[in-house]
Amino acid sequence: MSLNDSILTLVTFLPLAGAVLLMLSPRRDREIRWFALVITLFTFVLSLHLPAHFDSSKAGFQFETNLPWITSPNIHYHIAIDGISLWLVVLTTFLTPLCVLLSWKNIHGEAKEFFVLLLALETAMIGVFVSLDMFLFYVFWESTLIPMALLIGIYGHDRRVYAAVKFFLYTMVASVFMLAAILWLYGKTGSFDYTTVQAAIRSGQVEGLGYVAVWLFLGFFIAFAVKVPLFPFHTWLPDAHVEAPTAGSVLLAGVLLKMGTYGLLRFNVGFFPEQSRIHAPWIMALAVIGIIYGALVALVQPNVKKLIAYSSVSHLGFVVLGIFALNTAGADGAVYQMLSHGVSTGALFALAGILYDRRHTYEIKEFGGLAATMPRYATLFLFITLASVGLPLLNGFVGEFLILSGAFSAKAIYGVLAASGVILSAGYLLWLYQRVFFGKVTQPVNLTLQDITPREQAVIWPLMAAALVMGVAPSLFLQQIEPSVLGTLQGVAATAARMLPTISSLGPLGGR
Amino acid sequence: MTANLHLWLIPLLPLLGAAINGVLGKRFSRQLVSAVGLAGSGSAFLYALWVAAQYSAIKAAMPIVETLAPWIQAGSFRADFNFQLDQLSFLMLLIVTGVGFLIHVYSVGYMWDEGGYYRFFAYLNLFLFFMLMLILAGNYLLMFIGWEGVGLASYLLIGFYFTKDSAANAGKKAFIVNRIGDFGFLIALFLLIQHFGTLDYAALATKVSQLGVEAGWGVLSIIGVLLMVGAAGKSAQIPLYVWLPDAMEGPTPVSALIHAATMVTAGVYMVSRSHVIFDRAPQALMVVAVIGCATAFFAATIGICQTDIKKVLAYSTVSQLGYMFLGCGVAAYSAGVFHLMTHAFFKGLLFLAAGSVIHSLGGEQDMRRMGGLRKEIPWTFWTMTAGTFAIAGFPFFAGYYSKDMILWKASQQSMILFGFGLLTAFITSFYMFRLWFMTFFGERAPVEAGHGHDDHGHGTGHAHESGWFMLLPLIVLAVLSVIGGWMVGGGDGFEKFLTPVFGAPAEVAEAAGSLSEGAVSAMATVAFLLGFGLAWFLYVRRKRIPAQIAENLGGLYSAVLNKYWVDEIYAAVIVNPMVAISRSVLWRGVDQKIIDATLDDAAAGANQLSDEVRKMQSGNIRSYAAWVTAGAVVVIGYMMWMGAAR
Amino acid sequence: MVPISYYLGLSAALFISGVAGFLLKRNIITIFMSIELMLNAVNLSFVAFAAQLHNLNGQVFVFFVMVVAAAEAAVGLAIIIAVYRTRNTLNVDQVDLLKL
Amino acid sequence: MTPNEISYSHILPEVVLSVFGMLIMLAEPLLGERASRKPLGYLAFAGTLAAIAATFVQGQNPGFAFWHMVHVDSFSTFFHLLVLGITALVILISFDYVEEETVHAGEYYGLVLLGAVGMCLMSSAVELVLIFVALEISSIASYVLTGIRRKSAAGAEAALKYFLLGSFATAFFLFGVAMMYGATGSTNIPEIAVALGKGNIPGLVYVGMALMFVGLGFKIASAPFHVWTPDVYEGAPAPIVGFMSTAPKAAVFAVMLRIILQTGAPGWLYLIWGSAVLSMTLGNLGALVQNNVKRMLAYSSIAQAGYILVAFAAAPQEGTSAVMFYTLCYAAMNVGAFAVITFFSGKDERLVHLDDFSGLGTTSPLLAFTLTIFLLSLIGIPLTGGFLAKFYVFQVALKANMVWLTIIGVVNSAVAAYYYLRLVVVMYMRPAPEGAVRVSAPLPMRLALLAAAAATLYLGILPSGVLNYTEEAAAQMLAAPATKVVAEQ
Amino acid sequence: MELLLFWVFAAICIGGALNLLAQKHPINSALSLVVVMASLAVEYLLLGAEFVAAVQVIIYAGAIMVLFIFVIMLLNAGEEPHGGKTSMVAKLVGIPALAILAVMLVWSLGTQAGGSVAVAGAEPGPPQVIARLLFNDFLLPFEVTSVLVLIAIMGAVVLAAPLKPHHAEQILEHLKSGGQN
Repeated sequence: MSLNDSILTLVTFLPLAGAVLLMLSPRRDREIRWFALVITLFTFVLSLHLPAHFDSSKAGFQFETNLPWITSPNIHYHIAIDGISLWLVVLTTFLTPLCVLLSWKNIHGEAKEFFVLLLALETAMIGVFVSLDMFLFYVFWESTLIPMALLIGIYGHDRRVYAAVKFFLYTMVASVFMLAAILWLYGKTGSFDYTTVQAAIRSGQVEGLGYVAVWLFLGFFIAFAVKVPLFPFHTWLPDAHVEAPTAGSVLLAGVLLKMGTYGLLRFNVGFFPEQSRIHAPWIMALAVIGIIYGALVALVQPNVKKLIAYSSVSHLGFVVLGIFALNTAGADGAVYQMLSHGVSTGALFALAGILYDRRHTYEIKEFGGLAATMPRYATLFLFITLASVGLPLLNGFVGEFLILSGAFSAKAIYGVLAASGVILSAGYLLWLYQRVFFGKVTQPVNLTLQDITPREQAVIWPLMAAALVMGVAPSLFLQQIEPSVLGTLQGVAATAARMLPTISSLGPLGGR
Repeated sequence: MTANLHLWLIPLLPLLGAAINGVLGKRFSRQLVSAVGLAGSGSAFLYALWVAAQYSAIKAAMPIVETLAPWIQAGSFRADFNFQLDQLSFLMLLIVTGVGFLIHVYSVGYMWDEGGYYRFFAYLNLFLFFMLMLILAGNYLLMFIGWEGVGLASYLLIGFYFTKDSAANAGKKAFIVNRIGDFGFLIALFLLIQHFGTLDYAALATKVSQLGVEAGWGVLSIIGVLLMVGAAGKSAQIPLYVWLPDAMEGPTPVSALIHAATMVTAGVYMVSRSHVIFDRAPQALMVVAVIGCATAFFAATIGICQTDIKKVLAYSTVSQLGYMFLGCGVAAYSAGVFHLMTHAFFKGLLFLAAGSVIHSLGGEQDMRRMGGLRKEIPWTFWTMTAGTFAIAGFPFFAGYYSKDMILWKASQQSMILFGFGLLTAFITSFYMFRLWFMTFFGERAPVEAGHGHDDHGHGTGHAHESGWFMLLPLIVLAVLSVIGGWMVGGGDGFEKFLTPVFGAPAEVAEAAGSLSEGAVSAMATVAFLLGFGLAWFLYVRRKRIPAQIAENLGGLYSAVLNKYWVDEIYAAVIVNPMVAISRSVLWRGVDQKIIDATLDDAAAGANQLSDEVRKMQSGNIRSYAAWVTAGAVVVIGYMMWMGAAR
Repeated sequence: MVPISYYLGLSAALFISGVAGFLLKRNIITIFMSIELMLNAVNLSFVAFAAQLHNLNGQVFVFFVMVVAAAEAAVGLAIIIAVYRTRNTLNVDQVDLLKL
Repeated sequence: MTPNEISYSHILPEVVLSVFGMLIMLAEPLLGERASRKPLGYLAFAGTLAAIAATFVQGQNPGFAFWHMVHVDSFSTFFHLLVLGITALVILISFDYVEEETVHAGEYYGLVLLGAVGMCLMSSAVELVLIFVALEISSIASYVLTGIRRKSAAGAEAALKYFLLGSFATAFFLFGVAMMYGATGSTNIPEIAVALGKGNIPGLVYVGMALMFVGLGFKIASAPFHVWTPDVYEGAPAPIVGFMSTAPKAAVFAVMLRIILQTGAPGWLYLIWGSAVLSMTLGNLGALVQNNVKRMLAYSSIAQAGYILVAFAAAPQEGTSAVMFYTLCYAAMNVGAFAVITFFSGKDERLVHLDDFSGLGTTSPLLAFTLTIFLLSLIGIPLTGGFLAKFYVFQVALKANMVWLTIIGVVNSAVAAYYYLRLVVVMYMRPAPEGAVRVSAPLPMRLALLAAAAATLYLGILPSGVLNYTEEAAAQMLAAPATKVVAEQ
Repeated sequence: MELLLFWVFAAICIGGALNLLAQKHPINSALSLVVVMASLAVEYLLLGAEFVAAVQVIIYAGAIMVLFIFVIMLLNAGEEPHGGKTSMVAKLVGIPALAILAVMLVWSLGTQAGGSVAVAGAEPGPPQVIARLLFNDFLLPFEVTSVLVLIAIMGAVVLAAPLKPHHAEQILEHLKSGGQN
């Protein structure tokens, strides 16, 4: 058996194996930290095998493993990746070791459990992206909840319990609708297999779908929309972020939110192209509202993390907008923006955490003039801010540009309105930067703050490098993303042709 | 095909300089930092000169497009790292690297005593990198990199004195206002993509040129207007000019380089670059012309009353940029670009000289506290004089040629545009000489110490001449300001040079009522003289009159003095409501009061319901039995009904 | 001849009386007696049905019901004693510590 | 082997249990007054194990016996094993409880075992009278066990409530049996099936079904017959709650399946539909604000019964399988949860308030961890039996096109997360009270906890074997041949 | 004749049941119940179930009711006690439900059950036939009742056995403190 056959399983479950080992090990924090770091780094290195051996000429799924798991109901251990999930997996494995580094010394409580949860979370997150069996997908999907909720609830800040419960319940309640939809599909097709079900739907073999399709679509949609989170389902996010420990925020923003957008693309668009087309207008409208709304609210936040959290609402609005533009540019951009947001917002949260480690507060008014006392930190922060703002040549721009142009060709007004979010993002982030770093140092305690340490730099530099690479050489990623995106959008193109025979083209940005 | 020019190296050189200074500069000595910074800009300038040396050889092959690597590919859309060299970008290349290098030299002297010296040079190099990307880009998206990038560099440099709130605010304001412009630019790009599927200049030109001139508001007109929105942001045109005066918070070399000579002209460059589109969109052109003309006039009037020497120059810049757009707007792109070039010379010079003045006074920027400086700092005085005469349109100085050309072209389009242009020329002459007289003539007012923006820490006792690092660029630019117009053969010569880009100038039909070139020149010269005279009269002869006028005009004067309250209006109409609405309506309202509260209510409702449900559990056995009986009744009733319905 | 439905009607009436006793009486022992009444009502049905069906199974059931009733009586009365011992009352309305 | 003869192998587990029950009663006086009562527990445990072994023997001889009184098939074997497994666990967790609370150990273990006899018998009985007697055995044993803590006023009250209302419900059940008898001329399930199969179903059958449903619905604590549950569970001893919230319920579900599905009785679908909806909703709503953990779990058990009824409503074969699987998972997690409470609540069960569990994650990691597994399973988080069971149930329901039922069910299960989560939150996210010491459970308790946790996880991760078994058993049960009449011909 | 007997004893039966409800003192109620049981025995006779009738008198009236009366005496239960919160639910929900239940049951049993004209008292239930049934067809339930009885005995013993004195005090104290458990 070559590595290609088992690599995905390895990557997925290595962290979990590490977690189990950690659970059994004695409470020696130092060793535990190093062990967690080694495991996550090793997972990352292993996961690099995926892009290295990924055949970007193929649109289908690769590195496939398909074993029967439960015979009745017919459930398989079916995992594989395509261009869409490939980089999300790598993003996950990339961010986790950084989170370990970030949590090196600032855990309030037992380090052992913390890292156990972190590693378990990694497995669950990877699992979501690689599962092709919907049952398995749902299992991983829900499995992310527990470690994340515990990370927030145990290791978080003052209102951690409230935030953890809110996070848990929001997601839980929403995802049962997805469960219902999955079950319905299983009832009609007898399979949980993504490709099988998709084929059945596309060939019109699913009996009774016509009238239920809209409800299935909404079932999936609500689960993913809450996770994204799309306006108006977003209010759990700021609370969760503010209370979460830094590593939790990084993974929450970096990966967990992507699960929602990933699901929208994979399931809503992949399964229900016709419904996607029908519902795209209001979903795009929600996305646009989210973009502007998130940005405006971010503008007035008095708390660094909350601000970044609302900025996530705004940025992920872009992703949803891109997905439901239902054309190549939009979807390409959406997938790209997922990665890019993972890097830049992950980095922003990491930086906020570094600040928190020094001052134990996120209140913006507590800071000011830090550029003088922490110049290196200020520089790195600026870099990441600019990446987040969408400065060309950094990661944010590519995704935003593609999404906006996709949205524009889908429906111009959405593109125009969403583009205004670009202005606002500059507004709130630069204002944040100004308030934190510029001006005179107003609080004496800020005069003695330690500049960023080598360990912390080891977290930020890889993120900056990623931001730069993604900004300068997006083709590296897009070449693998695009065939899969095209594959997913095939159905849309087909229904478009069916529904509107005269306007079958998707504009110049449509399929090749 | 000519030999590969490796155009990509040109922007890369300053980037290298920026990277080195940025990463390592903190440990470098000032000398080393200067060396790296100068090497970054100087090498680019040398490279540009090397390219220029081959001009005759490569002229035929222009436009030369060199593709370095693919950048973004999605669907059928692609944008590469490709660089284009034609006469227009060639010219810009020389201006930017040349002026840029000079200002780098000047900065060595000017910034020597400042903290964050390495940072300054890193930013400056970074700016050059982006600016060069902007002008050398072979497609709009790549241009957008530079476009945003210069905004960034501008942000960083304006906010260079970051401990000062006003500086930080100004930087942010510049970036955001620029972004508003970029918004228009982006939309224009999307429209281009949607309709033409490409952003490549060459490919676009081919596709667009197949279309005819639009009669009304077609796609091209809309694209044109949107491009103009972008240009207005970058080039500080109405209504997006507000950031530029504030940007004077930056160190003076920055004002000279970015906010006078190069970056702010990017809009003009972009409009010229898009002439294929504008040529077919007369409506859009008209918008450009009107905005340009209005800005020119409006900013000039504000310039009259400003007392801060840099602010005067800033409004003057806005005004001059308006001229350039006026030129472009009447389809005289070469005139616009010509003025761009001469303006780079004289405005760069004026700023640097002003910087020298400020420097010599230990940071004083208020002209009311200046006076009589011509003896104390003669080099600065004479170079500044050259600049002042150039901008005011003294015959055969650089500004004379370019302004002349724009006015003449405008006169062929519309007498109203021409009239305002001429009026502006008069006002320009007036406020420039006002500045000149107030600064260098008369007596210096007694000064209290400790004022000023560039916190130099010099005493303010005796003004002293700047060092050679600063004077040398002044002298070079002064020479260029004097001979720059003549050197290129005046408007005609310049137009001929750019013909391959913009096409041959339309034959001017000497229609009835239109003015001859000579007449326009004469009128411009008269305007210059009037302005000079008035300034002399008011600020040398009858110094008390300005105050009386100010009193008599009352409201109008204070309107002009306060820049027509535009900033305040923006704040009151847009910014404050937006922040207030975001805070009280969206965040505390929608988020907390509606969404969260709804959910909380739902949760509380569930809890209440739970309490109600719990009341079933009264603890009393008989009540339980009652429930069971009631349940049994329902069950039996249902089943009986089923049985009956069978 | 007595129609079988008369017996059944009587059975129903007794059953209802039993239910009514449970719902209306306060003394725990009386309530328990009401339950016995209900069981008796059922017994009557069994016997009546047995007669109707010419099938003696119904009568056999009655024995089982009686045994069960006896067992319930034993345990039930023991429970009542236990309650009385801890509460010192036989009022069913006062046995409501556990609630909500 | 003909169905009309005495065959002790068909009731072997019951015989074994009864024998051990009596042995315990005999053994108790032999122990000294002050001696530990644990040997009785060991004896009871051994009895359960022996009964489990006996079940396998019993399973070798499928078919009718005792004049069509019992029918041994995979279905009955499944419920035998389930009941016996629960019994074994409950006995394990009772060892120390019995010592601490000084209850009468002989009666305690004896009643548990003899109660189990009734439950086992219910699952294999195919005759309403036998079912009735078996049901009463299990009920009366439960009444007594509820009140067995004689020092506890709450225990006595709970026993009284349970007893009075239980007898009340039994009377309804019995009346239903009488009507079925009157309408069909038989109380034997296969025979009733034949009678009903002839068509022209008399109206009395419907009323009889309704009355039986009242009685059985009471026993499984499904709404609207659930009102007794919280009070009784709160007052009863914790291990016994674990016992009676699972084993008799499982047995009654077996009975319901047999009665409703084997007889092919009409009209019950929406009855169960409604009861399922009400149970889930009322149970979950009631649990939302409970601060007493036992009471909270009582409400939760109402809701869980609702989920099982969802499967019931679905479809004959898969529905049956789902009911079986759900009861199994529910047994594992609920017994587990009550095991933790049994141990943690301490003497006189003082510590059952939510706040008492503060910081359990640090003071007793094993206890907290296992309880978390059980709670997550009760919520229905993947990789636990509870999830798979719910998943299976809802899947079956959707397959039967019960869309609304499924939606109500899934929404309920999501809302329910809240109150289970509260406990998890308290254990892990609140600090332990001052002076809390690390406590560790005694060995039998640990064994029980680990067994329950392992079962919960096993059922969630590798359920294939069990699922295959339940599906086959369901098929067998539904295809059950053969009436007395047919068999005799 | 049979009809007359039926009506007479049915009336006694119902009267006894109503009296059970009406009486305040449990002893009176218990005696009413004995009346009901005795008259039921007569009804059984009418239905041809002599053996059942005999057992009814012996077990029910003779054994079970004696047990009841014994307990009433033991606990010295007096007049129906008052106090405590009477349940509104029992009245508001219970009584209407009761009424409906009555209508439904009487209607369904009175009209739906088989033919309304049935052979009553036709086939006597000879004890030997019943015995055969009991020890063949119903052998298993019969044997199982032994377990039931055993449980009942154990239960009665464990619940009714006297408490040790100090336990009783504890309970009283606990009750006074108003706590639960």
